[in-house]
Amino acid sequence: MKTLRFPWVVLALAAVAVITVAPTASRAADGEYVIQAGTVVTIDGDILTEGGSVFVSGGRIEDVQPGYVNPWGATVQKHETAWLMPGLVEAHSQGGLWRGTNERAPDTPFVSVLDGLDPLNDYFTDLLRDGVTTVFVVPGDQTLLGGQGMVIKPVGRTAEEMIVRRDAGLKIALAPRRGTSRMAQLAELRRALTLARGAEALEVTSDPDDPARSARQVAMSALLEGRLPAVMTCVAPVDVVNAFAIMDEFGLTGFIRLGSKSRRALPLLAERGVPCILPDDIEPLETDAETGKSERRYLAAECKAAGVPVVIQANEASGYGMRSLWYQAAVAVSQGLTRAEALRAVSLAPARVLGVEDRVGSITKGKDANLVLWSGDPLDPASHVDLAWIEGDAVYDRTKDRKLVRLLDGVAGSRPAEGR
Amino acid sequence: MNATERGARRRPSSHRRVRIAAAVVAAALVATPIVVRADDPADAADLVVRVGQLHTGDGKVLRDAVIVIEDGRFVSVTEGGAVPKGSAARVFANAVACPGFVDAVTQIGLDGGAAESPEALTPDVRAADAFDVRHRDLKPTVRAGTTSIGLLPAPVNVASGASAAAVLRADGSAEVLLRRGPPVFAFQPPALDNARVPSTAAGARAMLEAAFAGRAWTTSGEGSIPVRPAALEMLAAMKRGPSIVYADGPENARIAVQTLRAQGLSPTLVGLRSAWKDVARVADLRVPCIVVGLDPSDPIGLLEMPGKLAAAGVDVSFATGAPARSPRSLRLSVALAVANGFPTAQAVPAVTSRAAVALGVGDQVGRVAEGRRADLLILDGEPWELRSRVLLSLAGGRIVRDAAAEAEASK
Amino acid sequence: MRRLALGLAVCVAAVSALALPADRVDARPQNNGQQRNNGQQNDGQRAKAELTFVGVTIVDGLGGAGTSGTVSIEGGRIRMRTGGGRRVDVEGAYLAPGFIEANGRTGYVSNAAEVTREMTANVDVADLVDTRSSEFREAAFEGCTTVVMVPGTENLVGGLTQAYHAWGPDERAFPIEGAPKDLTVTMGNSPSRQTVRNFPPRRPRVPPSTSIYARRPTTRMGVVWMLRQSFLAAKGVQPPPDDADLTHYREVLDGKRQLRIQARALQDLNGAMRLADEAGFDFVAEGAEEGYMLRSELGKRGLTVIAGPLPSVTSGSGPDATETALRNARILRDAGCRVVLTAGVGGGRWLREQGMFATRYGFSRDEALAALTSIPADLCGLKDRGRITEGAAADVVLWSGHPMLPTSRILLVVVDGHVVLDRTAPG
Amino acid sequence: MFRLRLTVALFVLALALVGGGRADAAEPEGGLVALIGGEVRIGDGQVLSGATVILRDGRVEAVGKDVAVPPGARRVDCAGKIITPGLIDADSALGMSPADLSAKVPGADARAADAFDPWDARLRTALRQGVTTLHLGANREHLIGGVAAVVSTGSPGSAAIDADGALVINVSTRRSAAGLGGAARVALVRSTFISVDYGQVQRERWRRDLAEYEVKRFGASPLMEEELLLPPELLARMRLWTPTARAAWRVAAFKSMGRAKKYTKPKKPATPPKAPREDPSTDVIASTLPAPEAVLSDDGPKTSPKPKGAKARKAKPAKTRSKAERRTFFRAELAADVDGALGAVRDFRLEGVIVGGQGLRDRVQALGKANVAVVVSYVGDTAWSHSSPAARREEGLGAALADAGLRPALGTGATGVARFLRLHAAREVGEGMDPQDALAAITLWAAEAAGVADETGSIAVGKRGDVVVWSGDPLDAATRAERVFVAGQEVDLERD
Repeated sequence: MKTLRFPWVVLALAAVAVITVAPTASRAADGEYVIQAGTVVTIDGDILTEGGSVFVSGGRIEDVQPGYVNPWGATVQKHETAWLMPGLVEAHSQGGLWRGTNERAPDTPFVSVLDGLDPLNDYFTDLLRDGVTTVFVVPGDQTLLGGQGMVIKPVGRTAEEMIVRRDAGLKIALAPRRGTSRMAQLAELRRALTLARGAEALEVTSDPDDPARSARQVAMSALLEGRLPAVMTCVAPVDVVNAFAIMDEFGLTGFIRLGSKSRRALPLLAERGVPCILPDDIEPLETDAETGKSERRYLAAECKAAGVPVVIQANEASGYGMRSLWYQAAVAVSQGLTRAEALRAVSLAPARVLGVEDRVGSITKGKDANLVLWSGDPLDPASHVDLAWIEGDAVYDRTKDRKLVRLLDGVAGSRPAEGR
Repeated sequence: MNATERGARRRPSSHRRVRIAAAVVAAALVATPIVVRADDPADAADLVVRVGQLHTGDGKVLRDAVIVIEDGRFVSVTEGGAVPKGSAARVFANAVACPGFVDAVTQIGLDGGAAESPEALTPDVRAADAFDVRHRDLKPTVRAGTTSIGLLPAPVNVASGASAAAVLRADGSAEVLLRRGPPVFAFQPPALDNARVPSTAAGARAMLEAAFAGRAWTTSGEGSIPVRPAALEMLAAMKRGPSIVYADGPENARIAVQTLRAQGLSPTLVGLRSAWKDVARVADLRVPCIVVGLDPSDPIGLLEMPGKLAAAGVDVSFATGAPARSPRSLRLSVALAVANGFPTAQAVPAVTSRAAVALGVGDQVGRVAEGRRADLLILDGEPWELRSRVLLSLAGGRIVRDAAAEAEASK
Repeated sequence: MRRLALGLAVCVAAVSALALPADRVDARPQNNGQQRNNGQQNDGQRAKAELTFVGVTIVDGLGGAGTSGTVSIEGGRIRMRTGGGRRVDVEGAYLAPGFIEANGRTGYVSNAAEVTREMTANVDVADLVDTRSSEFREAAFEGCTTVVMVPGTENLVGGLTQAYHAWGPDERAFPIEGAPKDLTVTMGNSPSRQTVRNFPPRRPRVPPSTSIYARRPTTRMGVVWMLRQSFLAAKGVQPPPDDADLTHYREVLDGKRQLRIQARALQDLNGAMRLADEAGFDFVAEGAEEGYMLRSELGKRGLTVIAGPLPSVTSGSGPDATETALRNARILRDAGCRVVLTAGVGGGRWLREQGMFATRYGFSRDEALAALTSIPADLCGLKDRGRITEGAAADVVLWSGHPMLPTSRILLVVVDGHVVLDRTAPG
Repeated sequence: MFRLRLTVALFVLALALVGGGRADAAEPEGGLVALIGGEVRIGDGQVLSGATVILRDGRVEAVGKDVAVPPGARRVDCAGKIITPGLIDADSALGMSPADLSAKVPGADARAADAFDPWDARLRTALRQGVTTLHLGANREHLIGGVAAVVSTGSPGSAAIDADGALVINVSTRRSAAGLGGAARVALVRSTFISVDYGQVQRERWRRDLAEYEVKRFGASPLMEEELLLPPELLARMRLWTPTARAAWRVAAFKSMGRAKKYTKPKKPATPPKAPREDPSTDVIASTLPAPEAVLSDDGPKTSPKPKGAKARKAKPAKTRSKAERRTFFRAELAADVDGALGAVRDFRLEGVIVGGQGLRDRVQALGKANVAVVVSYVGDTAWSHSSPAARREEGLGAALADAGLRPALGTGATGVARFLRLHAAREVGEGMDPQDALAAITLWAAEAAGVADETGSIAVGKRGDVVVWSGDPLDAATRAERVFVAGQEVDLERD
């Protein structure tokens, strides 16, 4: 009888997820309020430990003051024991893409995640539970020119509502996809880019909005002119070297997502100043094929030592630990980064790489009001997210999260989680 | 129908093979473990050789040695001795001589199948029964300097069968020297496989310990496997003596050695191609090791393993594992090991006396000493250096390669 | 004074020998590449370290809050006083007992069990373990100093367990002498879903096969039937199925050997309790993902539960199609069970993460540390390990912060008196 | 040549020297090193005993018996040691992944330099065995293998010596060397060159027709008017355009400037000739053919592009061609394959390198006449494998080729085997090759086959400072490489 119950359970979970999102998305009455918390972590300023007040108006952060003050005369929400953090930024993810992350054809620069996003996917509510308010969703790595990714916020009923930055990056895979070799992959990439550059030169009208231009030409001309950054995924250090060669040969701009074996390329990245994102496993075990010796490498520490700004992403494949950005930041602290550097590596640094640092990444005047209230120090596993706001709207409230009750206490425990 | 008949009833692919198979079956039926030594068709010429340096095969090096060969055997080996009167001595002043190489682990000539796969315990199968004495690979083998080969059943069963030793003749044919050599066991895939019994080294240990005590290994629950009583008797009868066991990694080697030593069999480890990750563990076992099929594309850890084992005091020898690797690659494997730290002093014994001892024919081949078969290699440099050219090579007292004669012939 | 002068003289001589002439002609030794062996061979008996930890916060692994003090290690034993040997003085450091993985399931040579039989009681897991596997080193480098290896779940009766020191001075895990060996049983889907066909080889692998050569238990009913048959035969009530070796079953019945049963789903837990009452043996439950549904019965029995690794935090479903609860361990502990945490197939390296996430779902930091140290030690019969008390075994780890915080870094790991990892040395 | 320098510059820019300063005091002051008193084997057969080699800033400054040691040089005593140039594998795959050797490549423009991983763990072992330079032979399983590359096994920071090398054509692959397959493959090779050659002629003809079309279309040469009227940066950008684009632009521009009426509309609107398809692969293959200047001379068959019948055979245009820009690397195991390759070299006037096995021995005379470089490849298979075609070669192949004066180089053709190149050379000596020739086969002759003889291959003034100091004869298995200098820098052999 056991197997019959399983589908019923999934339906219940999906229903609960919908209810959680809907009611809290309504806009606060007059759009102006003050949030006061025991500790406010601004990321680009210092940490306000004896209380701080953040004045939000019209979806933006108007002002940040130390202490429990309210010069602006707006309604106040006070949380003495809580920590107020900016929403974290997930630098690279394929979450929420429905039915696959890559087209079978390798050369599809015109494809966009806008058409593949499933706004009601559980992935987005899980992000809120982990304090993440901005995520860069991009096609997968089994491709040549994989398609365009977007920086989105994890709330919204349609994909258009979720957009933060639309043309945020075109996925280019330097490492060979399954079934080909590095030689073939690079040759095909050079051919595609040379063809695009030739077609670009043939273009009589370089007006991008001309409907006559094909979607491929729109994407490729944006890439070649630097308007659309290239998201280059590299697995081995030699891929990073080839990425530099391609960037020089075709004048591309963009950033590199490193694979777990590309540690040795960090000095090259430091020297060239190309922004890069660390792989999802920041403590890989490297085995030397010749001598059989295996050694654990600590990538966050090595990235800091090489002088490259540290940007950390979550690891969706892991069951619990590494799938949360706050846990990855804590592991980075255990590797030797300071707490400030680790928190910056999951908020302001990724925002800078994705080109949205003017809107998200820290509690600073003029930025979007993406705020998250934690019950304690976010790097301590015992603390959790109580409230979250995106662009001023309250989007998550732990006391109304019915799916969390099921997860914590299982089927038999129907009563809400006591206390916590 | 016992194993020997089953072994002999092969598909005769050509007329010649049928005749040989019949002869082999006849010899087996006599079932007396006498050593069949047929004489060479032509009578062996007498020969006296004087060389600047002679590696005797057991590690000693003689200067200015005189070797007298009569009737295919070494009659006298003296250092700095005089050439006996009335015989034409061939003098190689600054040459180096060593015994003919012994390739301990091969399946050359076992084209009819090197293992009976359905059962895990087939100790009564003999490799010699399937050996084709005129196989086409034997000619290049003897021309490459290998004069004796060990025939081991493939490692497909935990108790794979009885090994055999054969000596090669100058004309590229062979002659079985020892028909029923040390028993061969296997504690590595494909003997350990999930699709058959046993699947792990632990199962192999349990099965063999039960068999040595004369009973089939069963535990509670269904699915126990019928084991032939003949196999159980033969395994129970094995009390002392040498044995050969295939093992790939250090853990399987440890379990294999413990199991066989408990029964009083002194094992020789064979294969060890993934033991390089824990050389110290293998050296602890204090058993002779035969490294099979060293190849220049192996990881450096494996190529340095013979050197580390030798440093830890283990008797290391080499084998090609033909036909998986070329039978001509024995001397090249030694050169590879020397290039990666194997001591040159042990290079010659590693492919002569030690290999012969492991096959149980240490008293007949593998050394240049009185009474031994006249297998001799004379080169213009050290035997383990690939630069050295063969000046003269003898198998059973008959000339296989003679550089001087070949030079005249080609002019 | 004389000895001091002599010592000084020796140092000066040593230093001068080392001082290199200014314009040295570089005469490299003859055979720099000749012999690169990795140090001489020795087993665990090398001389044990002598250390003194000064001004550390001691979390003793028995559930008590941290107390500052000085601890020293001599001859493989802990002394709660200042001893001789090297002083380790790191500001703000914590000293905790090494974690104990009571249910180690990684680091096998190839298979985790002898799959050609359903019930292999006399197979010892020591023959299946690859002590050189990097899984053990990685476990030691994440604070887990003892791993109790368990046979695989492919068999109904896997065999005997074996406790190991996670890593040693000679780059290998080495067994703990005298540690008791438990018998392991697996209920649920795993043993009856094996696609292995005994023989003859090259049989079709589609389960369940009606062939007589197929593995016997193909349903949960079959699983319990075979267990009942063996235990009652050991008890003498029924004739033994063909001359099987029932010694270990009798030891369990006589209480001389501990029995572990992996039971995850509700009906497996009930089946195990029913069998225990029928045949009259005690057992330790492993997994128990749906234990929270039977909290009162399990609590009444005072059962020891090795709570399976935490399920995914998003799906709410676990192995064997169980419906999991993230606070399952807390609920069972409140109900009166003795709860031990394990990382299972994740391996000793992820054991600390289980403890950290237990603090997220109902445990305090020190309770979580106890569930990783002293409680599993008592369960596995290693009474002198998993705690920092006078005379306890020297399995200790020095941390930069509380071990249950992910921001803490390991500074020093001592396994059975040997220093295995040392990041305190300068440079 | 321009493309070669650009690519080398890019690669140097990208591969900054990674090896940090090493702790021990062997830090060379300004890269000036003097190896004193060793037996120097130049690489072309000469041996100088008790000689000195001076390396400065990555190059060999001086070598000889009585060479003065410049002040401030790091003196290295090599008494009793043997100094040779760094060993070179003439047909290697070390540092490439197995997929690169077998997966299909899109065309001739695939580059082996892209697949070379300078951080491959086996390169460390190759350095310890004295191998400093590899000629990567691109793909081995398909007819068109791609573009080879010459790389250094030194520290990852070191540059590729020639990132854009020879075109690789596999007449016979590693597994199949059957006669019949070979004949079909040779025909395919020839047809490839014919179509590319024909394509070149077509492109020249198209350019000429287009120029005619433009003159007819616009009266005065349109180019001169453009120079006067248009801003320089637009002109610069237009130079990038293909002629069709420029022609189309000109029509629009002149119309927009109100001068359209000046041009009388031609009765039959002449359409610009159709441009041949751009294909990077044919460009690479075309670069192996000498430039076809004479094809447009008056006696050429202007009228019908494809000459037909007897007349065509007789009046074949005398194509005088300059030297090819890129060399061609033919892999041919059997005699039939070697014939096919030599035929292609002769008919299309290629700069050929024949990489073969048993076939070379049977075609020694033809090879001598065709002045092509010769490489004996898969030498590892000859010794070890039992099944591959290379295993069936007769002994003494190197000796036979060297005695015929062919300067054969040795190639391993595999990933791991390249580390023990010196043992394969030793085996060739054991089978009859002269020791001096064997050393030349893995140094100077290999550099010549790889086309970098002016850069490395022997210890000569001006060449790269790739030098190895051995404890004994490098062909002896018991010998150790005590010091290895790559581009003048000593490699730390102990560091993993």
